[in-house]
Amino acid sequence: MDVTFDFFKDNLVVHISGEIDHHATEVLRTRIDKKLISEKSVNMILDLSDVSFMDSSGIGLIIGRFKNVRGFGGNLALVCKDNHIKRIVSLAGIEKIIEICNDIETAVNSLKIKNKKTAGL
Amino acid sequence: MDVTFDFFKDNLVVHISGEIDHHATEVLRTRIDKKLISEKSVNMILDLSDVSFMDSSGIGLIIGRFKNVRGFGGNLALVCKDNHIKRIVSLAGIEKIIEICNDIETAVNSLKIKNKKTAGL
Amino acid sequence: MQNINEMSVIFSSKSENEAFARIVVSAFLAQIDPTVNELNDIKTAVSEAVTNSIIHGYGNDSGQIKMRCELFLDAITIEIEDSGKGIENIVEAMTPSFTSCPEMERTGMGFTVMETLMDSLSVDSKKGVGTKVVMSKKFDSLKECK
Amino acid sequence: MQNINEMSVIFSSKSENEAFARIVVSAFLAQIDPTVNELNDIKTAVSEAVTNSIIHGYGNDSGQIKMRCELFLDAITIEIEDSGKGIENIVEAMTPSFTSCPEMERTGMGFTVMETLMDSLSVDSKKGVGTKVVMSKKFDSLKECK
Ligand SMILES: Nc1ncnc2c1ncn2[C@@H]1O[C@H](COP(=O)(O)OP(=O)(O)O)[C@@H](O)[C@H]1O
Ligand SMILES: Nc1ncnc2c1ncn2[C@@H]1O[C@H](COP(=O)(O)OP(=O)(O)O)[C@@H](O)[C@H]1O
Repeated sequence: MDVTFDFFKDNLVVHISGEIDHHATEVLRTRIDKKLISEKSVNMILDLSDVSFMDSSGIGLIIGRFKNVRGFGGNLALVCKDNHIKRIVSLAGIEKIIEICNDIETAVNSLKIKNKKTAGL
Repeated sequence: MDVTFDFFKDNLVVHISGEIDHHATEVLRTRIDKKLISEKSVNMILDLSDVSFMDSSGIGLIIGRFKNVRGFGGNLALVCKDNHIKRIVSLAGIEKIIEICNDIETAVNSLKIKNKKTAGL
Repeated sequence: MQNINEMSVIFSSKSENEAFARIVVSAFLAQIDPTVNELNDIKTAVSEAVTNSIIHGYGNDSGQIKMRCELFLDAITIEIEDSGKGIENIVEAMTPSFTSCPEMERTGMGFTVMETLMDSLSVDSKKGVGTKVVMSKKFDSLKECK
Repeated sequence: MQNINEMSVIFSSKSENEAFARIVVSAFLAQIDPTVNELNDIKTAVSEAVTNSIIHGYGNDSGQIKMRCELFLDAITIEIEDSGKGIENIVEAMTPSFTSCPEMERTGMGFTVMETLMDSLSVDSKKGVGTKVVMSKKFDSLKECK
């Protein structure tokens, strides 16, 4: 498991690769939250394109980051193409509250719209 | 594990790929011996370039094929680059009776010389 | 029905061993060559059950987890057992979204994932004694080859 | 010395399980990230011992093989045990090139390979009861990191 960060149009993009299980989430959580606090970005994109395995620990990781980002007044979007991971994510009904996109461009656009709604525009 | 055959200047070349353990040798032995009997080639080159694992069952496989080929009046050469496999092979002192070559060209040449010697030339 | 292969493995309740358990079950299945989807489903269900034994069964204690696999011509049965603190109310525990550890970011979806990805799931547990999860899955991909 | 992880696995004496045993030991070692050479040596030694239990211990009978691994900060200990026919003369059996099965193209190099690739090897066996091989290896690659 590895995590790297970059920015795309003011959104903090978190690229996770490898396997997301309970063991991995303990490290992932700490590193992502630290980054979120140090950068003053309000929006986060969790890029799961290079995740090869995920169980329900990943659901907790996603929902936990969603709550944190919302706490800062921002929004979260997921980038995920793998069908197995999509299935795990949808079991928890995540797609009702978090947009699941095929690529980062789409995620950026969806966050733009969400932020406008949140701001009441 | 997989085995394929071709010919190179009248030498039967046996390409083995994957893992050579006791489980694999049972199939390998049958397939190689059947081919040796059906083709009337006297010389065999065992190409281990694509072997990813070998234990002492592989030593038995090599010595067994060597005996069969000698029984037909031919000779055998090995092609092997991997250091771990070379080490296993040399533990049994195989290099004293069978030439271990880095590529098929070299194996062909070494068999040419061996055959001349065997024929008393 | 007679199984075609079986194995059992005992390992410590360390979170590193979640990945270990997944590789062991994959290696055991290699001989029958399941589809990628089938293998993913089984690995995920194993990961859920082993994680539960580690975090809920043993918590901060250390203990042993046993995984037993039986392979049949077209199916696998997997038992995952701990001697941890056990489950008091199994029906409640198996309810989607029920978790006793929300502060650990658990979502209560573990049993739901196991139930969805496998063909059968049964949970046997006794407070203070331990928990045993038995799951099985048919390989649709292998049905025709019989 | 306290181990940092341990596991044991029991599997049937089927030749498919030679590969299974190698993957299990590799997966168990993944957490300490040994060198390719160290991993190859250990996989090969495990393959030799497991093969011996299958072909010499049980022969045409079927039985169970137990592999136990203990991981320390800089070393691993592996026990491989069968309840097969046992070895009458261990010294003779361990002599390089001694084999009771030349007709199976065995070369009597199994114990020699285990001895060469591992740092220690001990064999305990009783006719009619079974055989237990205990091997250990230090990871030179990890010595500095301690
Ligand atoms: N092996 C176990 N030992 C003790 N309690 C368990 C075990 N497995 C599950 N539980 C209980 O059942 C609840 C639901 O489990 P699960 O559906 O996997 O969700 P989660 O792991 O997210 O809590 C857990 O929160 C825990 O209270
Ligand atoms: N687990 C075992 N059970 C019974 N006999 C064994 C066992 N392991 C080894 N032996 C005996 O020791 C001999 C030497 O073993 P080894 O050096 O591994 O060579 P090989 O497997 O090529 O015969 C075997 O031929 C067999 O007679």
